[in-house]
Amino acid sequence: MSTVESTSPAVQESPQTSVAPSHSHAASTAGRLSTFLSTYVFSKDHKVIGLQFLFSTLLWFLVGGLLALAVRWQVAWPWSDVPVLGKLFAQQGGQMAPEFYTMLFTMHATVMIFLVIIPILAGAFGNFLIPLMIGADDMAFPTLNMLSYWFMWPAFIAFGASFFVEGGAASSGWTSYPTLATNVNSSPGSGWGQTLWLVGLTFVGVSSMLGSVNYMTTIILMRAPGMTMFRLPMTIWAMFITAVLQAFALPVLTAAGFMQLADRTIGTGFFSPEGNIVNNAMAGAGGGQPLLWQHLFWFYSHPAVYIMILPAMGMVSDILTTFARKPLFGYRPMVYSVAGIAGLGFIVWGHHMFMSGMNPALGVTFMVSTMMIALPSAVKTFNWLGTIWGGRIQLTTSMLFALSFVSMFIIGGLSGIFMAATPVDIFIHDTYFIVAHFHYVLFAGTAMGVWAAIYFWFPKMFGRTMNEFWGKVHFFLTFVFLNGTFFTMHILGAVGFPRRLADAYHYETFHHLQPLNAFMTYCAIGMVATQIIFAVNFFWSMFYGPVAGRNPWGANTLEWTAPSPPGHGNFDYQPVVYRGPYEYSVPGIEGDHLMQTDPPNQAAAAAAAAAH
Amino acid sequence: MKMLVRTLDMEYETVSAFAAQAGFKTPSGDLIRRDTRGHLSSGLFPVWVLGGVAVVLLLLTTTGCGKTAAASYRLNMVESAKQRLKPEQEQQVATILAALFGTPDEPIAPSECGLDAAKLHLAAGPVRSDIVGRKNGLYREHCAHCHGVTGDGMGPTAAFLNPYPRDYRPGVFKFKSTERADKPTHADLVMVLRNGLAGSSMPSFALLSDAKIDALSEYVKYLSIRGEVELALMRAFFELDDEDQGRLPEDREFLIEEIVLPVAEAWQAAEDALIDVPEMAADIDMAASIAKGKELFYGNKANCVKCHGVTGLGDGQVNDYDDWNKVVLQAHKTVQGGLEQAGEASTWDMDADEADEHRAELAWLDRFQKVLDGNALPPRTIRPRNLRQGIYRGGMRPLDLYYRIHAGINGAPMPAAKGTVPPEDIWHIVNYIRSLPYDFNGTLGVDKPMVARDRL
Amino acid sequence: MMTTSRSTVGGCHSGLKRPIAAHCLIFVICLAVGVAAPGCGAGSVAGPAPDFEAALVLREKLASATGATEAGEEKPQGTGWATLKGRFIFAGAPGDAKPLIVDKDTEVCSKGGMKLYDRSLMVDASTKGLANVVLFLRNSSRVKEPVPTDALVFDQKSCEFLTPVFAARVGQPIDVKNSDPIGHNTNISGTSFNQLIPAGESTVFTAGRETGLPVTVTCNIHPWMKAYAVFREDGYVAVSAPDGSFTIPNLPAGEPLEFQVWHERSTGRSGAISLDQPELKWNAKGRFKIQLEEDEVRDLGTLEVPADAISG
Amino acid sequence: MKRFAAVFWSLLFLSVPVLGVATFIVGPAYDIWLPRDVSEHGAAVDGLFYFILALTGVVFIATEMVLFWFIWKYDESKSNGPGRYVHGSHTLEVVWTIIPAAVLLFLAIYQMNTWADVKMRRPNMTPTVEVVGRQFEWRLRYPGRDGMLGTPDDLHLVNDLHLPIDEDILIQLKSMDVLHSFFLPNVRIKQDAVPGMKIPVWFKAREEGVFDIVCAELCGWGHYKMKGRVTFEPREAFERWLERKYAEQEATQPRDSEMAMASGVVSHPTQIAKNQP
Repeated sequence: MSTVESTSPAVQESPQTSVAPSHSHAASTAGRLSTFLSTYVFSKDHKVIGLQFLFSTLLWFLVGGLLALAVRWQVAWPWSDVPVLGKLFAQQGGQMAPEFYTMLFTMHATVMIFLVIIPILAGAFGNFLIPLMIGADDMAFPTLNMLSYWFMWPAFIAFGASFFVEGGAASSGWTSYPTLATNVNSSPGSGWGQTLWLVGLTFVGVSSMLGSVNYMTTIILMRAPGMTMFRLPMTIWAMFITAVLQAFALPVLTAAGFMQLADRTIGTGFFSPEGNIVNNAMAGAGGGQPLLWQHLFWFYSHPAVYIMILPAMGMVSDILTTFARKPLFGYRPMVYSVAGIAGLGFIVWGHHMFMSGMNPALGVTFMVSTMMIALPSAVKTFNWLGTIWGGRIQLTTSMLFALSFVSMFIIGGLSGIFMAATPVDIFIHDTYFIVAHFHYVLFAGTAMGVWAAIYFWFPKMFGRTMNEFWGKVHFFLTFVFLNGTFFTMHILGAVGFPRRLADAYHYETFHHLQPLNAFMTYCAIGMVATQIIFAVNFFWSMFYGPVAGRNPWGANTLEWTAPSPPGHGNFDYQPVVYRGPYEYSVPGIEGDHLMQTDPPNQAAAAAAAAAH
Repeated sequence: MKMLVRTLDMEYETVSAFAAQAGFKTPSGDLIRRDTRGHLSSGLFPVWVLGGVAVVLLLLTTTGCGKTAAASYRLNMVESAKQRLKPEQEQQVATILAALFGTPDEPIAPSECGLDAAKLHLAAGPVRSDIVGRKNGLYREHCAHCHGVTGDGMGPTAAFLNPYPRDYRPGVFKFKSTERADKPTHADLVMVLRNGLAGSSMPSFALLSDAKIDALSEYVKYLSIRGEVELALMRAFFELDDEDQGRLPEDREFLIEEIVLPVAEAWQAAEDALIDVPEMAADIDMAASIAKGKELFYGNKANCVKCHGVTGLGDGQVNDYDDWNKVVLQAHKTVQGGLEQAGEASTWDMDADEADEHRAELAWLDRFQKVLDGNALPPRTIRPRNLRQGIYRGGMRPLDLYYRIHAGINGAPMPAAKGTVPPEDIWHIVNYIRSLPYDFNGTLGVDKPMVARDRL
Repeated sequence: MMTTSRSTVGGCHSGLKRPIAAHCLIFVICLAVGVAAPGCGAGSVAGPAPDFEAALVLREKLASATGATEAGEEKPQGTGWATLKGRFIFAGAPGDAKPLIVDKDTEVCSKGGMKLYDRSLMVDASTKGLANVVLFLRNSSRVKEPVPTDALVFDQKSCEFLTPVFAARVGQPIDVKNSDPIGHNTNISGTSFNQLIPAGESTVFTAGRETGLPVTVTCNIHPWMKAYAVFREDGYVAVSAPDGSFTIPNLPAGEPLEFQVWHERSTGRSGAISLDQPELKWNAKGRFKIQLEEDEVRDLGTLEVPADAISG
Repeated sequence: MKRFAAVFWSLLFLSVPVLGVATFIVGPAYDIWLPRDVSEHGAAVDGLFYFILALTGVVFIATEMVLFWFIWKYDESKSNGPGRYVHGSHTLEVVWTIIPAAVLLFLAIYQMNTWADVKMRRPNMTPTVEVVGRQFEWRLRYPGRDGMLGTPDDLHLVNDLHLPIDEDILIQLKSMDVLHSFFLPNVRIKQDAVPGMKIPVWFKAREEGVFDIVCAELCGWGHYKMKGRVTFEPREAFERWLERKYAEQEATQPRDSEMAMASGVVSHPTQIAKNQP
């Protein structure tokens, strides 16, 4: 690591007073317990909270992945003897029941979206990085911050428990469209499972809300001296916009959730029309409109799609610059495009509803706005390419994941255009084409970004670096299996192969697709198995990895001036910011980069002047 | 200020750190202890993690890749509890059934049943999903998740359907072209599979090939016969004489002649027990016929109004049950009554064997309760058909309605009009019922047709 | 330098390890609880699995055995005929009959405030005789009387079956009548007979096979209407009269006979009445054994049904 | 050694466009492609699909190649000096904002007409047939002789839809219970059926054949089994079929329906639509 030397030895490895433990010695066992709780369980330290989010979400990530495998199994070999789960259906000779399958994919999506992607980006990395990167010693509202984590637990429990209630977990899709979701009799999972689903959803919402308020306040009020808005790293910008999105979109979903709850429990009729009879059982009051839910739901959930990708974009931007040893290409355009995505994000929800019976004229307007939202994404992509152009690329594991994020995001973005084109959407709507699309954005995109971030900030979290070799093995296998699984879904969708079918092969149109699906399932199994490498590497490095310095990657942003891991209060001296976050390969200076805190430097000033 | 404090901390820390390195005890001694503790647990922790991973892998490989147990038939526990069978007696029934009818994966049937082994083979067993070629395990692909592998109408999905899926085991089928007491013909079963039962959860399988529907019908017959034999066997225990020591004779005379044959013959007899339907007068005056039908509908002769209601909305008799639900309902009553009585009795004023009897009684009631909770669906009332919707479970052809009125609906409260209502009157009722979904103004013609109330 | 760094790292590690441990554990516990929870719920009761070896053996046996039945040991055949009589009385206090809820066709069914009463336990106030006890011969070697061809009338009037319990021979025509001005239907369970009986009309039913224990007769239109029917091949069956007395003539004499006794409200299994009569070997299934001499008229005297044999 | 690693990784990224394109070439070769289209408007839809495919394909290949090239070229092991110290280029930003914007807008406007044809310009006629989604089957109602829905001469059927070719067809789409989606892959038609709404669906079929009706909106546990079949046939054949079905529905004697059954229901269609690229 040639770059490590460049950090000034004066401040290297100065140990931190980690307040809690020192107390815990004086104290009695009880006292020790209480300090233990207050420090590590009900801690108000943004880093501990961040890690709590990280571990919880990673565990749910495992659950979601296993659910996905079960789904893939049924799609590839319908009604065949299911491994492990087969024990549950011994009387059926090991085959899963269709409503169980619907439950599986519903909960796979639910877990992945509400318990993994959203909390791991905003919760884990937002919490851990925001104060560190803006030079604050903690969040604006530490208690609120703690609550935002502990409000996830009712959600964890609600979703987790719903698997075991009568009728099983929710099984009306993660979109839980009425009247399937509102009418208790319409399917097994629409009983207790659906109610618990709504409860869990509400708690996730509250948690995100608390978080977003906190992030906005912190970023606006608690920046270090000299840290102007336009010296913020992209990560922070992304987190900021995300927080704004959540603050404005979430109330709608929460309200809608309560309306659906009312429809189900006290017989109101917001979403079910007059005299709607399902399974020979009357719905509630009636007089409602199923489409209303779709509008409300997507008014949140489309912005949510950006909530699920923007922070990853931000983090990837920072990682790319660091390992390309090059300033970010077009910093301001990047910021504007993020803002643009956020703005447009509120007026494109209708493109989920082109086939829903919504007035086709509306479809036209939504098509235009949707086409337009592709623009900022394109700008970002070009800027990323511009960033690595002419760089001095260090292919660390983290960088590989970041690059793959770009590569995969291109695919996900482009396939989106098909759906945006209403006439084409007529054919591919609700087929595997859309499945491919959002898995490329959310898995191949966000998840890869998250891995990049984990490998990148791991030293800051635990003071040790992860094993590079096994990291690269993990990357390679994941990358290969991922494309094996999801790219093929495009052509599957081109045949019109519909989503959410427990067995599509009795349709003459689709019966020849089973071998392809089997192939995809093999890849999926490989992909999940690969993550064992990651898990072992992660925990192993946490204790036996090589000790990292404060700034192992020679990055510029503020967190790298703090010790690894930072103690309570983050910085051992108040950081003062003199420049933007991306001053790499500055000509005429010793070392190849200037950290944001490095004192003003003539050569740098000159170079900057020349560059602009 | 803040900055100053921080720098001070730092200095203190560095000093103490040096001290620690030099082996001196620092005033607070934090670092050293923290150090050791940190390393002790850090030594243990990865072991735990890797252990966990290993366990998961082990789980996946052993339980996962090993095949799960083959599908099995469930005993009719409700009947068994009702007949107070002892475990060894249940065992005997299970064994006899296995001998006579095989397993879900290899079904066989006594030749007396006249079932086609090839068809059974096509329908039975696990789904073998060879996509292009022929597909076996039809029953488990299309039917089992509602009707259950045993055909007891208790598949995983059953509890949520309204009405419940049919339990084949009593051998009672509602919609058929034979007299009330008779079994349905093979064609009847095919018909139901083709058209489904409108207004229930039974979908239409019209798009399956004839061969497949044929095989499935045969398999339904097989499950039904098997279930009836099971019932007969369990009931036979009550008829045993004391010298039999509570064990059924396992010879051909009893098992085949006494138990299997009657069932099998009933099914074979059905094929030529068709109701003969007299022609509806070709030159019938529809309007008049409808008027006549209305008269009968409300009158004391056909008396339809009593159950189907004055409006024909099916609200005349709303708290009646299908026979199989009545059985469960009755069982619940028995158990409740028994428990009450047992509650009143106190073991104080009993001698030893009375007390034993009492305990045995309680044990039985307790098990019965468990069986009713776990092996039976909570009874649901059956409502008379709402005749204003034009949705008729057994089909909407005039012929179907004629069958329903003529023979009633076996297993359901609907009585037969046969014998007491002359055929031409039945036709009038049919015509009237077919007019009910529409606004009928008494006269008919191209210029003023009947118009439906919007059904949906 | 190294030590300090390690100490720092170690120190902060101990800081970050616990959240990990805490979380993994809490999470695992939650899942475990979740998994355990449904286990406590009402699972289905599994019967014993079949013994497949025995099944295969039996299958072989049945396949090999020809239709010819192996000759069973001959039952001792007697000659001539005898009569059995007796009288059931109820030891307990019957209490007064509950009125039935009549909510339909009240203009007929409760004309002039007339009430219908539950008839499941009819005890004669003066003689304490217990009516409607059914008693029949389980197996008969021979029958004296041929099946009667004249119809047995089973009538219903003012929404009540006139005979609460009736017995008929298999093959004997039963004239199911309706003497009401309104329509009824008569639903005899176990026989798939459920027939619409228009006002004042009647239809004929003929039982095809024995019923074993008595079966219910109901009217779905008027749910309170209820009666019982028992059908036997040999008419060796009696329903006790209002005073509790019964008589079965022409029983085959000189051979062991086994009778089954039943009452609607009996607490015995499936309604069997079992009395404490050791000399008759009266068992828990409500059966007793007896042998009659030719032309004998055996009077069992008064058979007292204890109070707790009838459900309250 | 480091260089080898860099080459390896850049080639891995090169494999994305290569294999990506390969997939779209191999897929059709194995029938894994747009199913045969028999509708009138289908050509326009497919045309748009191919157009967008080409457009995005070019961008895809270009960007992925650039990515590969940069990784290959600017890897530190090639040690071509320090990284360029540039903060971006205003002109470039403008260029790659304007051009995509123009293209995307063009796309949006270009396809409005097709959209209008399929979903907005409804033919002025009474419904040919009413299709009602129900858990889990398609219930069909033909107007019968008087051409009016909701009269006693309506023909009621399940799952087996027959339609005439070469003429406008207007389907009145309804749902009894939950959301369904009426999807005809071979006619490029998809429309959700929403409880409480009557949604018109129209198209014109050009060729005869028997095709699948798929449910494309989750409608409960039995979603997968909600399979229907549409048969396109010439007018007279269609009429004959209607008559036969009506006769069967009005059967007053077993033999009537036997006859109808024998000649009627095609239980396993002989000519099922094969997917042709």
